[in-house]
Amino acid sequence: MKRSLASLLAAATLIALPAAALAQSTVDEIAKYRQQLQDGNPAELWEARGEDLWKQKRGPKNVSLEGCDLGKGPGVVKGAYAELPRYFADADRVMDLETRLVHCMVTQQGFSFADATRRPFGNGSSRSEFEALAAWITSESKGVKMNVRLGHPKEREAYQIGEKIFYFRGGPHDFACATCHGETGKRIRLQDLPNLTDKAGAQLAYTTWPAYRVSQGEVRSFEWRLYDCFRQQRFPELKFTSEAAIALTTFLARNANGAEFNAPAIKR
Amino acid sequence: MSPRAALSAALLGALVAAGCATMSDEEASRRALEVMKASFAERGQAKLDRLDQDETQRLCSIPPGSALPKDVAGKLEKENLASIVYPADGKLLGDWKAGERVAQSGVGKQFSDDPKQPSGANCYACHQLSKQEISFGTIGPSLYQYGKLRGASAGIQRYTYGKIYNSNAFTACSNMPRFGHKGILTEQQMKDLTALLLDPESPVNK
Amino acid sequence: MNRSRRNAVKAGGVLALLVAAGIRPALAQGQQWNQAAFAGKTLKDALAALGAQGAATSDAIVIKAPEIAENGAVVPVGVESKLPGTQSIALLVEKNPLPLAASFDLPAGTEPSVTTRVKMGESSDVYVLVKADGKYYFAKKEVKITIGGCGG
Amino acid sequence: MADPMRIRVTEKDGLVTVRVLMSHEMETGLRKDTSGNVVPAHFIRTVTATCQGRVVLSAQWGTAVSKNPFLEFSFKGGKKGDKVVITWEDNKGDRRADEAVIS
Repeated sequence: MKRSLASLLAAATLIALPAAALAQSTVDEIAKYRQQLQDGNPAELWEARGEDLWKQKRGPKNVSLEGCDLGKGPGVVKGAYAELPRYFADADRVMDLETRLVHCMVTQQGFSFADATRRPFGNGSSRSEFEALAAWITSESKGVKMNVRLGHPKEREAYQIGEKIFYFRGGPHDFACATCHGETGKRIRLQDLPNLTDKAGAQLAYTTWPAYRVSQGEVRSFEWRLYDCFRQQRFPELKFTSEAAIALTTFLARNANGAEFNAPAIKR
Repeated sequence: MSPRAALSAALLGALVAAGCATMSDEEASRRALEVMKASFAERGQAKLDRLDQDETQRLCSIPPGSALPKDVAGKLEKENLASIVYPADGKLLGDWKAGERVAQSGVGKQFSDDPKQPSGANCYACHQLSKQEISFGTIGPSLYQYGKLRGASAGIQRYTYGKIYNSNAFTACSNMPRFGHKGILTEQQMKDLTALLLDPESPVNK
Repeated sequence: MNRSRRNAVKAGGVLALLVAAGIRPALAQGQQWNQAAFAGKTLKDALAALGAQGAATSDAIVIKAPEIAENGAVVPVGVESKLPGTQSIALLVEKNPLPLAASFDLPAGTEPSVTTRVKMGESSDVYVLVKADGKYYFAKKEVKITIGGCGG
Repeated sequence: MADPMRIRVTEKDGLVTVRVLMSHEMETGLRKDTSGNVVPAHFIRTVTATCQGRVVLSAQWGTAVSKNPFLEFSFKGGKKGDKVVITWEDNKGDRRADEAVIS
């Protein structure tokens, strides 16, 4: 049967589906949407830029980051992210990826801390080196099992502090990380909330960051994930490469141990 | 023991067994607060005093589902109940249409929000409320047909308004914000939400 | 994607590459863009500008799009036309401020099938317009856009 | 200068499938920045794909194509080792061309 477009437009009324049927199928349909996105992840554009940034001679000392030790020896990127955060003797502290990158930019490339940390997160044409570097470096841990060791006392201390921060309720809304991420099978609006106190939940969540967020058109790093969760928790602003960020990351990364790393991912 | 409590215990147990736990629980709490104070910066309306916990927040910084001792919970609920201020005019039902807008809005109190704009309650983030809105969360129970199931007696109105005002008055350590007690919503907004839940014409009760 | 074979063409190399590829720069630069159709504020205006007012419905056009999209900024849309002699495919989002999103001209030898991603401001019908053997046909599919996240 | 595209071209049973990711803001011209100023429209308007110099796809886009666009299509008549070139031009006259070899 063929009808003219004009007549069809004139009669354009939405056929309302029964609410109950819709509610049931909503979750399935969202799953299909997510599946359709998997085929082309714009994070690849960030990965390419990150690899170039890693290899480019930059900074006052005009050297590349290829001498940077991410924990597995200078210049070793493959699998490094799956073992972060970790204790670095040369800095005598526990560092996550972003903190380590800043350390290398300062000590090896000669940037000042202020210059190095000017743009932790990108926004459109104002782009972040960290999100590009994180996209590439993490992609080099794809398929590697998470293995955060906690062998050093400072690593164990970071884990314990991170756990306390996870349950810390504050701000006008009384929110803690655990408010949204402490129970299994919950959603906020239509977004599934991983239970980060549960092994499977922690593994699924941690191994799929960084991610290209289609809602923002940006690759977001793990520190961004924490930063923006705290914003929505109504907390003050989390400082980039701060001790709280590192401690919380240590807690979450360790809980994901054993799972294959699978990022950069693509998410809503 | 709940699975998550079991996991926490197992992780902690593993640390202790390996002779690894470096700090006592109290020391870890103290260090965590110290670390947080140094790790956050004031921005916009979000000042550092947001990290100063009141007693409810301090006692409730535990895994969700792990219960406080009964007497502690009872004391917390009593204190929170005493904080509820009911409207002076005695009217608890506002305009459900305005309530629906408040329930949909998730802004307010974030450092990225304009403090001059009213806050939302973001009810849909956690609760199902109506048939029409399919994008709802499940952190809290479904409130669909809330009024139809309960009626709108003076007692129900008072409980509903009170629950919005201070959820911890009825359930210690509830996940739900204390909208009145913490000054998130205005009295009128809370009346409008009460109407959204109880008015027979509201989509909640259709 | 194989990074080592990522043949980035640096500035200045573009023209040379185009010439090497056998494209006259003037042609590539001068590829037409249907200003009137893309500026059309309603579905009707856009279709008129495309010369497709009389398009008929066809079930030989398959639209692969989610029924519910988690975010309107990125809605994957795949189209496959089973109409013989398919020459072009256009995507239109009825309720967008500017409904025409994209159109594709398919030379002989190119499959009548494309996939891309479009923005949708709100829940809407997505129209696919196909030109086959000089005539226009269309199909449509409703896509619901949901509100997400916590900061609203 | 825009970032390079990511182009993946594979051939199977005589059918060549092209997948492209482009780095572009695709600004609608309707969005306001944080200070309330309208961000001017900036979007790719035309895309051309050639294989060994033969045009295999030409597209016209509006502002509704998503940021960092993704495009997939297939054609016949290409073989492994052939070069596929993708070119785009945006409304400000910026252009970018990248190539990939069919694998």
